[in-house]
Amino acid sequence: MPHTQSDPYLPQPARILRVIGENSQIKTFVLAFTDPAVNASFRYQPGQFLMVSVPHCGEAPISISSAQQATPGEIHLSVRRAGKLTSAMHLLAEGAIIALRGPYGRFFPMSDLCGKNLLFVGGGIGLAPLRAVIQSCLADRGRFGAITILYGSRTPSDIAFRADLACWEQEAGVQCLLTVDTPEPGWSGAVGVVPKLLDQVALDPAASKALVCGPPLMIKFTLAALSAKGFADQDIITTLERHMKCGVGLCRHCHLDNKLVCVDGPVFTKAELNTLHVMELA
Amino acid sequence: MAGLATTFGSGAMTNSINEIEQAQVILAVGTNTTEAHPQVARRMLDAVDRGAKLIVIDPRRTRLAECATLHLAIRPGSDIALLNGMMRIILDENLHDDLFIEMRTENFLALRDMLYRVDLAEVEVETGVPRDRIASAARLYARAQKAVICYCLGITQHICGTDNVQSIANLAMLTGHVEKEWTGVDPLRGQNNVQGACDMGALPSVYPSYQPVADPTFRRKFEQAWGVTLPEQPGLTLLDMTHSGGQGAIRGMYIMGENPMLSDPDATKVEATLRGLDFLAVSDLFLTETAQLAHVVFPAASFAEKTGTVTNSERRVQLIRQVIPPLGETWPDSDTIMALAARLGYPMPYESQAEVMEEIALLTPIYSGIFHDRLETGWGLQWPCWGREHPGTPFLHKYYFTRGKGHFVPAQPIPASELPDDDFPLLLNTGRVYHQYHTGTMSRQCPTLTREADRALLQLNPADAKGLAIRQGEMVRLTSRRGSIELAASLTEEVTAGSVYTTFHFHEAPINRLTTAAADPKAKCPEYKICAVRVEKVSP
Amino acid sequence: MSSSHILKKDHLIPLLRKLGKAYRLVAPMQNRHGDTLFAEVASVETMALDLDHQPQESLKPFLFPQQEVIAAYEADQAGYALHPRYAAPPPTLYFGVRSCDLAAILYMDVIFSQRTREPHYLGRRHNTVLVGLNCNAPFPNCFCDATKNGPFSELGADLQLTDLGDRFLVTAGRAQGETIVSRWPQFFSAAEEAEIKKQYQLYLEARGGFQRQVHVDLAIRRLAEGMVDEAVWQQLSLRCQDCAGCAYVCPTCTCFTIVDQPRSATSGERLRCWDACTFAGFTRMAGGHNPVEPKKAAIKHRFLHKLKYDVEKHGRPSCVGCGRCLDICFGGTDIARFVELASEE
Amino acid sequence: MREVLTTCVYCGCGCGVYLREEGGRVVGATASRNHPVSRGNLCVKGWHLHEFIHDPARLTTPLLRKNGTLTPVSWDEALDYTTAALGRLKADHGPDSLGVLASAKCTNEENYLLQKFTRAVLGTNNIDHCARL
Repeated sequence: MPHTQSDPYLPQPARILRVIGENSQIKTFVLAFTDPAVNASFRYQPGQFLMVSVPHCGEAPISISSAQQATPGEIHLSVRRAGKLTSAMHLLAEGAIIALRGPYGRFFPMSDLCGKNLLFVGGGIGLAPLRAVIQSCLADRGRFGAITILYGSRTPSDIAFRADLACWEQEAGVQCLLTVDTPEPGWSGAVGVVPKLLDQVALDPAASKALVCGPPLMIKFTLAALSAKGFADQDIITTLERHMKCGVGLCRHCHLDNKLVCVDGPVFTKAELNTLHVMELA
Repeated sequence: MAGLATTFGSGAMTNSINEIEQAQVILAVGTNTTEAHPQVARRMLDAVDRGAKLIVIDPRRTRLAECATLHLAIRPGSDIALLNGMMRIILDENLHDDLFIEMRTENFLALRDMLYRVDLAEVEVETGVPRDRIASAARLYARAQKAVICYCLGITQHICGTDNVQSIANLAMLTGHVEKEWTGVDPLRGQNNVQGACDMGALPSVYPSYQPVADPTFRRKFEQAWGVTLPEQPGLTLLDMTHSGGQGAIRGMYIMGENPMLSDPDATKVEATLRGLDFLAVSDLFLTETAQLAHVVFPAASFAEKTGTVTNSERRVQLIRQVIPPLGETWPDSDTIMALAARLGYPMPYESQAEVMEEIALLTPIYSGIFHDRLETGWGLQWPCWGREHPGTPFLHKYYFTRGKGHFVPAQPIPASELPDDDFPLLLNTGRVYHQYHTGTMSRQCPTLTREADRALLQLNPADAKGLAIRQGEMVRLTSRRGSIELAASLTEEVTAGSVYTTFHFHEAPINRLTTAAADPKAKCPEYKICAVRVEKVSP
Repeated sequence: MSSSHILKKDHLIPLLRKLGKAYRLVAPMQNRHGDTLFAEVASVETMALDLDHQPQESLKPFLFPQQEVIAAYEADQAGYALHPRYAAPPPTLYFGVRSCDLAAILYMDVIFSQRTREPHYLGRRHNTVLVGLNCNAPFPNCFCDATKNGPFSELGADLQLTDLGDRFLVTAGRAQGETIVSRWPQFFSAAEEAEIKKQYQLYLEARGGFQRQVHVDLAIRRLAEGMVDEAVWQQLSLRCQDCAGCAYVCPTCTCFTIVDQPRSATSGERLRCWDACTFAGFTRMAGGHNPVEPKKAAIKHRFLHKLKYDVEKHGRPSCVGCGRCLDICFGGTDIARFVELASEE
Repeated sequence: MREVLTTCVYCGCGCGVYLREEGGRVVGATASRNHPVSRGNLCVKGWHLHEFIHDPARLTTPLLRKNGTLTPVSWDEALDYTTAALGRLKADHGPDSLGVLASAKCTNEENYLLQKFTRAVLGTNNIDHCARL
């Protein structure tokens, strides 16, 4: 057989090194390929995703939530419990083996971000792919301007990535603002949807880039609010979530007009999305 | 099917499925055809494309109703009132077929007298359908040259199921819409071989070909053929067997390929009955909810692993052919039956299914010309098939009804066994969805089908949902006098305010714990289509 | 340049017998029920070769099966290993392939090798010889003239046959075809000028023989201009029976899904199965959110993909005019119906 | 790959379906073009008719309840147990203490044999199926 060398569907086993409970719905799995050679040569960029296999559950696309430079030899996948595969994954403990293939997809344009002030706007699990960019920027802090992180959750107990947020806040030139939809006793922070936090930050849109990820409605309102703030469409970058089966541009589950999110995305600028019929903007 | 048997003498589709597309008017009553009988729906839609008029009588705004020329959204259970109303209008406007009535039917005067007492204003109130729409339907149907009526479980699964069917037959005979090709009364059968199982005498009161067990002539015929003495009394019906609550005469059961735990009404009672048995053997492909209660479970070979015949809704007897050997240690059910019989001292040494069919042909007049070798090529044979040279019968009742003359049986509206009240203010209707089938034993094992429909949804009118503060997709608790289940709400205008609808495919939401076992006294068909329920939001 | 030969019909079976020894032979055959399907020829003697009816399905089931095992897996305490599985069919000669199905194979060749080399399709496609048969008389639902890939095949065949009555005009389109002609020269003679003229005559007659006018070009133009009314999608979605049959019989529909099927508690298989973009579950995400409005937008995507996006990407629609979706559509929402609705002003 | 014509097992329409077999597995389903009912098309259930056949949840051995749990046993043991139980009930409580449910999903031959078994061997007319459900 001439094609066995490069089977695009064949994942590599990876071991769960640690599991970090982010909230009741989200866990971050720290992984490394069981084959040290594979692990050593594996390269990825912020915004890319992996096709994750869990025994008997098939595969699902999960975005990588770590940056290569920040977590050498380790891959972080932050997973929200949603369907069969992610529920099964949540039952797995340290030492368990799953399988991964990738990385896939267009990543955040890191070189375009250099020298810019960066505004990250995340909601819920949407902070996962942004976390990879933030880690990457912090690993090379001097190349980027001010970093502002806006993060929305449903309730204070739903706030994920607390350890990361606490860490980032300590860094020079990093500001983190949190908000919740519904407060709980003891919450003294902001209440309301994420776009409302935009009013609290002063950024020169011309010198900034905004990176947005979250649920569809949050993306919709955030993108509108950013445009209202004066961000140009090509300076607003988001990443989309879609159902995928192959990850390599064949199965077509992630179709978006004439594009396929797995290969043409998942990272898109608002300028690009404007030409498409996107649920997140509808 | 008791209704059609009384009226026409035979309870089966009078037409072939293909004839439906040639009809000028199609009256679809109590059939969610696009979901449950896609092939029949195709003919209906093709007919509509050719200019035929489609009249849909259904309380729900189904997809078929969306495609219809005229949709009469009746109040559930008011079919007889509506059909009587249509017949009254036909009579008043002199649209009935005098010659047909004279030559081919009997007891017309009784029907006429009853119709003259029908008050159309009352019909309007009872059915919730404006009088002019009833009249339009009546005129469209009566004036057509070629008109078929298709009905399904929305007609039969009522306390008045037999009367519903008789009313349909009355309407067809009143207008002479029976005897011809492209014209007739077509009950659509829900399962691949429900027709055949009836034909084969898997019924408590008849031998194969509907020969009554109580009739000594037929009993002697079968005693002679089988070399045994046969019981004289008709047996118990399914509901009698499964709803005794453990108190009945039945102590042991053998269930072949059925899942009454999900399919039968008032399922809590079914469970009590089955658990109360001294012995239960179940043969099935999967460990169904019923098999889980059994003492012995036989693994059955699937249709791909055995040979045999099945009879479709249009009486077409066709082969299923073996593709692969039985998986694992599974056996075709016929082998299991023969092994049991042999151990009980009555060997049935058939060498093949073809040999079984030869015995069927010998004892079953309507199958007397049906043999496997004739089915091997071509597309099966439609019964009655009277002999080896007989080509089969595409449509029934040409020139004469099976029983001689068609018999009018006037029917009066009968109230449902349980109607909404203050405690249970909503009316529950049950049925099927397109992507699943029956209790899901097979279809839920199909990844594609399960992806498309993976859970039970309660269809709820947005107006009702608003009053109950229920949002799209939220979990609700549905309760009747007999039980309670939880399922997700789907807000849709498909159901009218005051009604809810769901399916019985999903064991996670066993709707038949709620339905009533009240049944039509003649056909013993339970009233799945109407019971009173209440809906509450499940607090998260 | 292609060369032309003559194969007398008397020599067809003898040639197939020889070919059958060198290749697994797949040809359109009429079975005892009366249906014509591509099937493996078990015996040249008894084969009921049917060149008069359109095979009810294309070669897609052979090259891209409805369901195939792409990997086996074991998963237990010790680990999780996936082992790829590849079907390795013997060298296969597909005989009697119509121009629509040839065009579809060329399309699949591109789809399965352009962005990613897809090993399963390419493995089955490897070592195949395609012997085409031009359609002298288009079948009732065909419209390959409108999709510009028939009724005589222009590309794709190794050998291309035209029925001249008592003989076939044989054109070698690709190297494999020449190999066959030179390996069994006894069956072939040089074509004469008159025979080549006759072929052209038949081609003109065939072009005039279409029973359906499907204005694919017009629909493509109206889609490109954004002129197709939303009501069209609404109407199609109301009538679509959601059976997926159109995608399954379509020789160019290549959407698929991948599912794991456990065989035991510690092992199982990964299957690749046909899927259809018209299903709501095709795009619905794990949480229940669906970025494509079920039915209406899904159907819209199906037609846009074939008649707009692929035109933009490949310069031609990915409908090859075979008419099979017209044959099978339950609700009358096939591509010809769409073209008709889209063409209305 | 081999295609075998059979009849769909779902609704009462009775479509002609080809099952595709490859390597002892049923791997696909397709409509019969000329069958008078299906005429080339199938509903969604028909196009996926092959999907449940090899499902891992299929029962593959007889099961007998032992100490409250269904346990795999041989066919002989399952059949012996069944005939003993049916025989005992018939002897103790009469044939009408037994009931049989046939199936609208089984073949004519199987239904014929089962009603014959019920009437001629068990000696009761207590046989029915879900025609009304």
